[in-house]
Amino acid sequence: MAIADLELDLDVFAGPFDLLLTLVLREEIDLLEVDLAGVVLAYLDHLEAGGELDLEVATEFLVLIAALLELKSRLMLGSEDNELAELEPGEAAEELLARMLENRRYRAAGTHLKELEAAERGVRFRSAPLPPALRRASLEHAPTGVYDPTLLGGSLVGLLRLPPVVSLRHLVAPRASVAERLAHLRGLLRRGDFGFDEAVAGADRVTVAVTLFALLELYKQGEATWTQKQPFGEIAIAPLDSAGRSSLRRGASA
Amino acid sequence: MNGELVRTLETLLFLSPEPLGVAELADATGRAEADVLTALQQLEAALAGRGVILRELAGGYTLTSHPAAEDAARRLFARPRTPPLAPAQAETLAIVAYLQPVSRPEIARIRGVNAESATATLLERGLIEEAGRSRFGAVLYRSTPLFLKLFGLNTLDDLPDPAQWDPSPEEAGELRDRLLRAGEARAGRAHVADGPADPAPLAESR
Amino acid sequence: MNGELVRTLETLLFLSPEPLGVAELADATGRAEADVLTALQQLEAALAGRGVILRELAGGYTLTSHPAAEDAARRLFARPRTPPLAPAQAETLAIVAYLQPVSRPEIARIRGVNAESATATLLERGLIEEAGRSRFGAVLYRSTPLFLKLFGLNTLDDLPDPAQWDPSPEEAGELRDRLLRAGEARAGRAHVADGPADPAPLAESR
Repeated sequence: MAIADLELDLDVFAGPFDLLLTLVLREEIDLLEVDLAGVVLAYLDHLEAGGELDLEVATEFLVLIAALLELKSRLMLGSEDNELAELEPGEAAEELLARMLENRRYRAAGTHLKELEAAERGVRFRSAPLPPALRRASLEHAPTGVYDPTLLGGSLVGLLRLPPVVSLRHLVAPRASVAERLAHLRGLLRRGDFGFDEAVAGADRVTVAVTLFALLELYKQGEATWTQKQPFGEIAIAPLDSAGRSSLRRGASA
Repeated sequence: MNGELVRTLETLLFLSPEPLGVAELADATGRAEADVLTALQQLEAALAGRGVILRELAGGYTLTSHPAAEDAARRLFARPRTPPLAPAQAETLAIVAYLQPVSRPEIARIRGVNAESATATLLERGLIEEAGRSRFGAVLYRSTPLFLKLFGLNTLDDLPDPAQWDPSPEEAGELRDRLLRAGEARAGRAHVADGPADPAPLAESR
Repeated sequence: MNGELVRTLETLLFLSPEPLGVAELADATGRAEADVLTALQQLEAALAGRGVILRELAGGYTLTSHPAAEDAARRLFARPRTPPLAPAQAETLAIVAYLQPVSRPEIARIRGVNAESATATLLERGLIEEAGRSRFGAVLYRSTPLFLKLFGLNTLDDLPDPAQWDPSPEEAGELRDRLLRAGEARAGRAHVADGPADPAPLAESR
């Protein structure tokens, strides 16, 4: 089985793995909402169900899932969370602990709500309309001016508002293709080493993601290698020669 | 035993907005029609002195309110209820007030989401009413005199001019067309979060 | 006599699509609230063993079906019931119910993941609604009376204190230690990696 055909059944998505990738890259599914552990479990289930451990497929899976995890963790650590990185380990642990406890509390509260919901499963309400004789609210007993007419004007104006940002993104998204990004990276590789940030300078989120995939492809083909000294640090990219040697060594530059 | 059948029949009749036939009741309870008939008689007897009555109408059996409570019911329901309008209700009411007559599919297209429950609430509270049918057979709605009174308006011309808050006054076109365009633009992205579903709601409502 | 009040109350509750408060019932029947409360207790007792149940939900009294008839109801009313909430939706609903009014960014911060599709589903099902905007312009959400009604609650105060699900001080201490160790390990590794160019983590994984 090709990894693309791995069938997934997640909260936000059901279908083959490659469709999930496509939708994530087009930002039609928010990666933040994708349960990546669920993807890993689906793959393990597939292996358990008698699928042979094909090393080629397993490698491809590892590379793809690692890229997704990296991308997702970048997205999760928005700019405000960078404060966390600057805290002393002790302070950071306290801050993380507070967040974990809060998260845990409402996760448990959610479980409780599901129990309440289940307990009410067999309860129904009558939905019949009032008999016509009772239905008409009488005009003379009605109070005058309990509602403010500007409420209506305001509601209508809200409905006139177009969502400009989102529709633009949809037009832009398909423009970043892996092929185009591959060509871009190969162009840079011909000149020697470069940083990932340089390769995606000024690019939008989709393009950054697609570039990362293109980079994985180059890595797989043995055309380039990359190093990253610390999580979320700069990624240094270097061409590999035909013997598979990197030029990243000290002093080597084109 | 039979007490259980009587109880189940009472629940089904309580829930159903329409009269239910003996055959339907027999189907739902998995019992013979003769058993159902006997149980219905027992139910009728058990309801003596209670607030609801078992009636046999053309279409079958139904529970109705006891006429003795009519005065109290009139006092309870005749007074207009005026709780604050939820945003969905305010939006739906605004669409009806400004564009009337307007059909439910149009309301759904403008809001970008289904308008069923908001429309039902506004109908029930007497703020809007049906106004015939469109060329395509959809029910049309308009506002009521009660609506004018509750909003302190003499006529519909007293509705505030939305132009004073217009977010994009340079946009050309009739209010109705602009609302429909904006609604479709909003609905166009509403479906993506649920995965590769197609934009069915829009297509259906047309 | 009181039997008449009990019967009238049953009729009113049977007719009303929404739960009714004691004050409304007292108004409609022209009786004191204390009398109404006593009569409601009598009605509840009288309904024992019948097909409907008197419940106190969403701040008022309402009649519901008896769950014993659920199988028959399912066979009779073909329309499928809404599926149970997914865990992400239940968690989002809990955050709104406990912290309302609360904005979507706040929900996302607590959950650690984006809350867009869960919020949209809850809005569509009428379990939460918009409640104005925060100082920073984010839409705020609150729970609806329908939420209380469908989850068997009378008021939000019926929700248990969420602190009961917090871990014990020992468990919390253990978590803190683990986080601290992880933080130190990471800081240490980052320090080492600052040395002269060494194969970095990614290169190692080949």
